Amino acid sequence: MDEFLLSAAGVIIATVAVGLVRILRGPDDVDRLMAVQLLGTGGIAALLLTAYATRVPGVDDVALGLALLAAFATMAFLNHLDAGQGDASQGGSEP
Amino acid sequence: MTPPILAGLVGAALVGFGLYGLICDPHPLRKLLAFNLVGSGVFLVFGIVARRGAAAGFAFDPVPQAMVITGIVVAFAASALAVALILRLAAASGKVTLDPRAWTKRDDGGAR
Amino acid sequence: MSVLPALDVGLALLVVGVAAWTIAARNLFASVVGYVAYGLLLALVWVRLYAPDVALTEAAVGGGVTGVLLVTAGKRLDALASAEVGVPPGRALKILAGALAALVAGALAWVVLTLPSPAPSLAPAAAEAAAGPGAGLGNPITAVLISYRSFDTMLEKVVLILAVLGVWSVGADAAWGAAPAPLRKVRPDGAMILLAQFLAPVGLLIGVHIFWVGADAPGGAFQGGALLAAMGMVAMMARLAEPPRIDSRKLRLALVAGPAVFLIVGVAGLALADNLFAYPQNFAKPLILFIEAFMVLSIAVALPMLVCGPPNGSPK
Amino acid sequence: MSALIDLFSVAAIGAGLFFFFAGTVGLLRFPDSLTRLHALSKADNLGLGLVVLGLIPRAENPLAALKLLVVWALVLLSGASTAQLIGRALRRGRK
Repeated sequence: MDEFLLSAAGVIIATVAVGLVRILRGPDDVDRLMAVQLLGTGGIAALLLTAYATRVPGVDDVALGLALLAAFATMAFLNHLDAGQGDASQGGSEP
Repeated sequence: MTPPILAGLVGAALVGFGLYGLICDPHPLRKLLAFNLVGSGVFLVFGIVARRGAAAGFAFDPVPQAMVITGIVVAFAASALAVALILRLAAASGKVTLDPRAWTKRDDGGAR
Repeated sequence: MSVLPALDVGLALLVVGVAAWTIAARNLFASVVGYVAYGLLLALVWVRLYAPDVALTEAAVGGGVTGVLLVTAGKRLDALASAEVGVPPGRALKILAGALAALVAGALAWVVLTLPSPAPSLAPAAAEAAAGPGAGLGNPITAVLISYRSFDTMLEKVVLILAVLGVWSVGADAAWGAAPAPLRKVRPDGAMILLAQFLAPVGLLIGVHIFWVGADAPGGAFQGGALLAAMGMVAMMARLAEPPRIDSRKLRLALVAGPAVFLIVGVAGLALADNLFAYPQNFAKPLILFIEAFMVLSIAVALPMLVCGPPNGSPK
Repeated sequence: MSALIDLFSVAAIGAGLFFFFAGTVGLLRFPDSLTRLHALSKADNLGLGLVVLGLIPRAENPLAALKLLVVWALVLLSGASTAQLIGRALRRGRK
């Protein structure tokens, strides 16, 4: 059963890693954000699966922390995008 | 290859990438980011020392791990200070660069 | 042959790949997005190294808060100066830098591959500190931080305060005493306010929980404090809270509380337990939790103040 | 009993894997950012949700099971709110 959990973690990491191609390709910053968001969720899932398979203690608290922070960076990035729009409306250059 | 050795090699690679970015990227904030990459690479190498030092019933040596934790926080504090200095420099010089030649060009004739 | 090695190798390649991307990305924003992803992956690597404590700190401080610091700084930089950036170095310098980087990385890899075996370890000493007289801490890392290497930890808190002072001191003279600029200029959307209203209280609970279990399980003052700091920043990003004025007495007290309490208890150890930073028997564990509580406060206040930057605007 | 739990875990986690896979495919193959956002939220909500569901019977104690649920709830909240914010940012042309 542990083998199954680990394989599942591996599959999730692999698919999400392929999703990271969106960071490379963009084309917009929002698309990059989405790829990171997916990585965050997939990372939590893989973390939980690996933790239950290898029985490293205390990992559920790490998962809690990661889940709390899932939206943290995205909020800052969205702030950045909104501010960028504000600048553009004042005649600033497109980034 | 054991997981600790693998992680150590990753740490070495991170230090390499970070060092290259630190030297070659002209943007000061990205230099800072590259420097953080170097830092996390060093932490990772430290981390494998901790993992290999498993003894006394622990799966790791707690001393290096504890030092990595303080290290991460100190590295962040240093980054924040660097950010403040970079922003002040940009406000004073009007340029986003650490290259002193760019400032002197602008300050031509300006009284010091 | 299990699937675990394959998982490790895949994770390692992914970390290195994302790190390379943050260096190669075209603009700052893309590179910071990559850095946040990198911090998250690194947290997974730390879990594989049996270091959940480090994983939590790395995810909160390394990925999250540093990412927010850099994005906020990038935004402020755009507002300050023209987009003009210094020229990238020529091909010769790039090749030279690449060679140097490869050399350093190679040397480090060689060191990693030739580490002595059996590895030296301070684990027995830490175990002794954890089980020491009256301590009975189940988490050896907390024991190392507060007891075995207590002086380091205390000074590390002082470094945090010095960094805050450093950041404040680069502000304009006229602004001294005022509050730093808010983390967001535009009024936030309803969804962001709702998110922060839910996230911040739950995060407060989880942060305190992680500090509290830190005596016996993974967690502790650093991890709890970092999570609380992140939640404070969530509230600031949704404009539910504003950065405080830097001449606020409460703010300054909260900043120095951690190292001050640590130092006082440490010096008291001279009289009560006949050594600097020694804790009296039978009383060590509550004392350690007491010190840690103030450390959590200092960390939770210092990290957001570091991100907020120097005072901005006019003092009253 | 144990075999039944294993079967349940395999089914739930397998379904979770499917949603992560589908989300990644959507993130890579869908034509524009809004549709990609749609794919992302499926992976976020259902992918992690099913993995958590599959792990709950394996939790050592009720507190660990509760933590799993809280992890999922936090990711749900973050995912839903950021999807809303990203969507609005897209509609206003901030990308």
